Amino acid sequence: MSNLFTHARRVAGRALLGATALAIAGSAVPANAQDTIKVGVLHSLSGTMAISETTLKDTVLFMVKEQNDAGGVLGKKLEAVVVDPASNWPLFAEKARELLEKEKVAVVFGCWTSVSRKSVLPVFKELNGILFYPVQYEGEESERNVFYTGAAPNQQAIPAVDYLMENEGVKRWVLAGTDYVYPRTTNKILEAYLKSKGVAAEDIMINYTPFGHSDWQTIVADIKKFGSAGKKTAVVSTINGDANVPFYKELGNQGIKATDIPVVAFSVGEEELAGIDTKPLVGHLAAWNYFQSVDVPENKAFIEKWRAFIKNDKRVTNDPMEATVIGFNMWVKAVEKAGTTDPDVVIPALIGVAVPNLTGGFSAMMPNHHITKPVLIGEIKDDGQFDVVSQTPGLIVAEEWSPHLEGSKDLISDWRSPMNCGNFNVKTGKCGGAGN
Amino acid sequence: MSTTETLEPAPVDAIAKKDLTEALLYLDGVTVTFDGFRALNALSFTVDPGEMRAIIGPNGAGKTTMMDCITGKTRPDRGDVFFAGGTVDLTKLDETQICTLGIGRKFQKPTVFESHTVLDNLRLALKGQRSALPNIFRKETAEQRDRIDEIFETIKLTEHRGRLGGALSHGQKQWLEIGMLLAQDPKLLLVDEPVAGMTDAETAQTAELLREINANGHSVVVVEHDMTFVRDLGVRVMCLHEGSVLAEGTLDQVSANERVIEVYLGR
Amino acid sequence: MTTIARFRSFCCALAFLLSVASFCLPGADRAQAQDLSGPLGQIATDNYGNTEAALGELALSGSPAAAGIVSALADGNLVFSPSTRQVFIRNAAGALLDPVTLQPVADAPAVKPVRVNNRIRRAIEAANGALSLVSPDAAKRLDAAQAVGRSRDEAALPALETALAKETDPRVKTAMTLARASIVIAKEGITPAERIAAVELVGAEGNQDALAILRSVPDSAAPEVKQAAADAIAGIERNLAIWGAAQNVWYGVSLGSVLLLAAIGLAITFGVMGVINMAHGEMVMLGAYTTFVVQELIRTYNPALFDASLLIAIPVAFLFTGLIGVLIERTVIRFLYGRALETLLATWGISLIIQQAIRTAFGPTNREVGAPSWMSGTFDLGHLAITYGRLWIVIFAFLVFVALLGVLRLTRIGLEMRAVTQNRRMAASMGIRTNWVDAMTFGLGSGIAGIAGVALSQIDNVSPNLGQSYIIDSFLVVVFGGVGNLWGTLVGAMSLGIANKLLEPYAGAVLGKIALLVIVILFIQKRPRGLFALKGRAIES
Amino acid sequence: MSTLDTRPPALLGTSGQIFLAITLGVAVLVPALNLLLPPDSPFYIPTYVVSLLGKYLTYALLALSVDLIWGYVGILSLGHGAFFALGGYAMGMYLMRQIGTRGVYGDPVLPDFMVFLNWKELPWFWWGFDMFPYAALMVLFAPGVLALVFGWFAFRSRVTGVYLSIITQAMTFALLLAFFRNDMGFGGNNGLTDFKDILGFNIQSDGTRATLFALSALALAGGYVLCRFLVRSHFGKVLVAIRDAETRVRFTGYRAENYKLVAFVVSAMLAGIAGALYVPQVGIINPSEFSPANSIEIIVWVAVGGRGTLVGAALGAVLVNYAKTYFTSGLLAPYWLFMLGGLFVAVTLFLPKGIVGTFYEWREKRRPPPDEAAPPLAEPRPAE
Repeated sequence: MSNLFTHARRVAGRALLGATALAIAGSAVPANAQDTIKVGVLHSLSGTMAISETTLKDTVLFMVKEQNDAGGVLGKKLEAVVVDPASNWPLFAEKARELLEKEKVAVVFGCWTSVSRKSVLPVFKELNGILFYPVQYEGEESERNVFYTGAAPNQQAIPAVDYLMENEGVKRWVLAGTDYVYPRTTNKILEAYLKSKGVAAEDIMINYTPFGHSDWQTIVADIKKFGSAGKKTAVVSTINGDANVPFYKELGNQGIKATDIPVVAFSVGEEELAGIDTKPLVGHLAAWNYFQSVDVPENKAFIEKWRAFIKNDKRVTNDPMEATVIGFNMWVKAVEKAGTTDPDVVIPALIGVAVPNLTGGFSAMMPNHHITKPVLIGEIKDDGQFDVVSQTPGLIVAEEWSPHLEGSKDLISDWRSPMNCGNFNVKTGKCGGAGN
Repeated sequence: MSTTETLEPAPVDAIAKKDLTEALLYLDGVTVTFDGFRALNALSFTVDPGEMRAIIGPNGAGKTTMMDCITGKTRPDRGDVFFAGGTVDLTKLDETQICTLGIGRKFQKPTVFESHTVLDNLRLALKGQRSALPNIFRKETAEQRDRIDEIFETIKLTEHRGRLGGALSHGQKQWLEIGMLLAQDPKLLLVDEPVAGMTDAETAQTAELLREINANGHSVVVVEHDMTFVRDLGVRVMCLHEGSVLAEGTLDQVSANERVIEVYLGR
Repeated sequence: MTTIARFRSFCCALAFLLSVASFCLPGADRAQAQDLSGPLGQIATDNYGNTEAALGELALSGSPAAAGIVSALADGNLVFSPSTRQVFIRNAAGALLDPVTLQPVADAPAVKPVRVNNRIRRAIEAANGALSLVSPDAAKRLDAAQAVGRSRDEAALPALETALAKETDPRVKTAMTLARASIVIAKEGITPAERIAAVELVGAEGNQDALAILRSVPDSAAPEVKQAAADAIAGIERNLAIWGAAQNVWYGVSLGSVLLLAAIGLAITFGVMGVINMAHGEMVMLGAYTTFVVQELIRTYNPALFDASLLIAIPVAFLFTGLIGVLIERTVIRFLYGRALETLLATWGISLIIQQAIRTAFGPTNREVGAPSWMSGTFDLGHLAITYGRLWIVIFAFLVFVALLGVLRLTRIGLEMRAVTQNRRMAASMGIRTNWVDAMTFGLGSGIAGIAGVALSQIDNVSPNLGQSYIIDSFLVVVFGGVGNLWGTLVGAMSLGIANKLLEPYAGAVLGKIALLVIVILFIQKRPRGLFALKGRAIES
Repeated sequence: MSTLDTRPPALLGTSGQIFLAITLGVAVLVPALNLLLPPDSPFYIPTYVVSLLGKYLTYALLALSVDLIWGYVGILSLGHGAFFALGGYAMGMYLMRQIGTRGVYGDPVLPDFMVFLNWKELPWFWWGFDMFPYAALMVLFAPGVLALVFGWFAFRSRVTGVYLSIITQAMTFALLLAFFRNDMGFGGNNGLTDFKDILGFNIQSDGTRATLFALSALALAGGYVLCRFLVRSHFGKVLVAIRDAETRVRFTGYRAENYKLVAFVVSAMLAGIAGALYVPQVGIINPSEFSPANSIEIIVWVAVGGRGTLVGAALGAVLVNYAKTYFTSGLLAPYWLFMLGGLFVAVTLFLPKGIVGTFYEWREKRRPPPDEAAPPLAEPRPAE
């Protein structure tokens, strides 16, 4: 028996090892690694997040094609490597590793949810990759290897609240969100901000619901009740993805009109509205840094080319797409400035790069790895588009560490030398958060 | 005697009391209803130690429900079920406890462990440790092996020991199940239709097997439709109808009973 | 009629009404009224504040042209030239008209629509309300009175009082009195007695709106007024708490009917046939997509039929998903009878395939399924707010349940289905084509899931993930109710729905749901075969 | 001469020996090829492949734990992911505490997400997780206690079949919702991530990864031997008997519920160990591990490999996950769900006994009919 044992080990062990290692390592041999620069695309194409992320995959493919048509980068063609992390957070980390280690991509565009970004973060740090993250998020993060082209809370939430206070005279606030980190942070920042503006605690109602919450009867009724206290009331919604459709349908059903209780949302864009009959929702608001309806030539040209690329003349555009486009153009510009795709050169080169955004201005990459953005407030129209009712006069710089939060009010981020730190504590004068 | 009285304080008439203390199994006024259908209707009878009893009756007479009541699978709505001279109230116990007391049951549909070998079937049934954790480290003793050999002789399946239970023929499964009962070494065997689907030769062999088991000191209650088989057994017969005893006596007496004929043959 | 549609017709009627109104409005100087250059100039600045102010002026100007301008603004047809600061009305043909004369403009400059936001919309509504108070149509006056009452706009008070003095219709009169009270209650400089009368009048309404109005009693009011208001508020709140409980029960019934719809098809495929049908949710999803396709076709070919789109979608969805069900049964399930657990795997695989197929065909994003007008809006039953959409879903769920019960009880195929599931061999030997019956049963269950999808498309996302969100709840309902018993499914769905909604106000949505799951788990310990378990010895063997 | 088979039953069959040989061989070879060879060698195994294989091995252990109760006791748990996740969380909590002041807020005690939620002190259930032995104990204890409580209720009440399956699903769903809540103190949706080191070793270094991989392989081998020992024992025979005829077992005097409970708890603990090894290798634990779909997937692995064969369960887990890795990259990415779905349908239709089960069947047919005195078949028959 022991003979058999050792024999089996020898034979089978080798066979399996060889087979698996070869199969995994060799499944996609880089065909012409010399001639192309690889661009990784890390967006879910299946599972619950496919609904949002698939468009961003297409956007990157579109940008790659545009860039190649314009002659590529550094004289080389770009080659997109698409993987499907299937809305599965550990799989994000695995796929990120595959992109960086196996495919040796020069840059990755990807992630939507915060948890997927958190999941891949250690991989990008370890393997020194570059990730462009195109979605509005809760802030409270600044990493050397990540460039955040979506909005930080101060680039979205606070101007929206200001607008409601000034233009609609809102005195009473419902902060409704899905129970995860982005709404929690945003609401926390807003709560502090509203209180600083003299709003009483009893005039703020905070409500959290689980992902994919579909029965909104009770909560919408509560909102209605809260709103009937004699003061102008508005809802600030950080409700995520799937739960929005039933939420808005219930608002429409219970007859809450924008003229009574306006809802301003930070996660509802053109893509989300495409699934809703917006007629009962006219006048509800969203705050973004881009709307498809922005009436400038750059945007019109972009929409036209995008629709030609995707072969669908009704396809909408949205804010995370614009963030992807900005990120892509910034990376191209930085690579051309650096003359190489080596992250150690590109990462510092990215700071200070400014590219045109699609709302008629320029966005610049700041030393905190976040970009400057205008903030637009849009009202929902009956055709599923937004009517821009307000725009900040200038560009807003991201507050990656919110001054309204206890834990982060003393932190700043600056990735330029000599500071080179994502969480520098101005009180202690040290890098590394509040401790040390 | 005193235990009996404390267990059974309710007024019971003299004959029943005598029966209770002497009987191995004692049923009195047992009633079971399923969704309004009365499966057992004030059923009363006793089985003495060492006795073999045959129970006949048409379909739906309550034979299987009676067994369910004795073995703890069904709780009677009313009535008493006592074991071992009235010392144990079976209605308060579950199947496993009742089995441990020494009541073994063979099901109507032969139920052996189909993906175990015949040998393992007997090993599992063999009287011995029943707790979960000790059985992880259990080793078979020579004594246990001998006992299994013996049972194999009795049920005549020695040459099939390596086969899977599920691979046996219908009759062989019936025997294996009886063998498993034997391995448990119960005081009372409840045997439900042991010869259903058997050839005549097998039926005769089974009758002999049961007589042998009975002769070794086990009490046996057999439920069966097959009159030839019941005659072969040559024991006291009880006829059930609509959940209560219709007639009791020798097979000839019972089959001569007019009401029995009426029930079996229809009006 | 949707609120928007109602609003539209409101504005269209305005042109006519305004001419009448201009005669009644106190203080409106008709000679001066004809000059609209002031407000129009303000509108042309395209600033919300200016537009709002201009609207107020327009409403009071008494000019016949004002109505047309307001209506054009509401419809987005009021345009201005950024360069010349001129305002025009764009007509249906796209031509620019002078806002006052309504004559086409000769050389039209480049124009932009005047922007409208919520503030402007409210101003438009208030203007309309004030103007419609003198409509010859009693129903319109009623609406207007309520609108004015809601807006609580002090500026409308004179108009309201004038209208009230002339009003003859008792219902409208009541509404106007109430509207007046709503405004007066918060007005400065009125006598305490008058204010108390208003408080009493409003308090008698006893609803949520009344609460809001009562709370607007100013701090400067006399103490006895404040006391009266506080008493009225307390009374209403007590009353509303009871209604609130009833409201929660209604929410529960409504959630229960959604659960019932989602689960009832599963009660057939899983409960009756024993197939652990993980693709059930996908059948619901296919039903929802069928609704989408039907609506698209109707939008393209015959928009007039839109209100009937759901009624058309129901049979189409039933047939389509039923057919898919038959297909699945014939190609996969039929090889797996008696191996219940393997049906779980196969149907799980099928569900992945269907999801991805839909994702490939329709894209991963939500699709828009519109609500027909008869499903929009809400009405009050006592102080219960009941939305038509939910009401129809409740009714629909019960209809489906009754119909299914009828099919199983009363029809030949129902009889055969029960026969086959109870004793396949016996049924076969009696000449029942068991294959056919199997296919039909699975088709029926799938078809009903499809119908459920039509209803769920009204309240949930129509996306490839739709089915996933219902599958767990559906299994829970069927198991909780007792496998193989339709009544169990009904009672299970309703009790889970109502329990969920009664827990939610106390525990919150998440903890409520968790508590419910734990309750179900514990309940199954108590009744291991569900609420309506079949008893008897046949079950065990 | 006694005709009885007196030889003790073999602990490992042929396939078991091969399986152990492969597992142990891999445990040595993969780390060696990763650490000792230069990256340009053709036999070099990149680190990400090591992590990937390590992940597969933990899945294989998880599948093994499911096979123990599904294949041998007939308990179809649709909530086994919960035990896996609990083990993972226990390990994750230890790893979180190890971060110390290196978190973005630099709080020496509180993990980042607690600072962020303005928590002032560590909740009681986080106490002790800075000590590895305690955490290691909790890896076993948390899933074990949950399984004990849940199983004690369910088995005693004789909840069986689909009813049991559905309430296990309800259990993991309830936990999913609970862990999503930020107020629970487990990091909400983001879960636990950004780990730095384990027992003082940098969690991202090649050496640590290789070690974790080797440990996973050893755990799998150990788990296999344990399961194998259990199912070959008298205890295991009772388990199979319960699967085939639970009533008969009760009437034979065994307390079926106790047997099920022991198997269930052992299985939950194995799943917990798998989770604990999984977390440091993938670098994140989050509530989605509790999602019912994940638990169903585990069942699918076991079914593909062959229920009631142990080896098959492990093989199925590796194969299906390899297929997933392979199909989710490159050109096939948009279509991989078709293939996965098609695979499940095909396996149930054409390989109802799974890959290994079918292989056993084929081998049995080829084998000459066994003489009567031959030992009982080495493998129990895969369940129908």
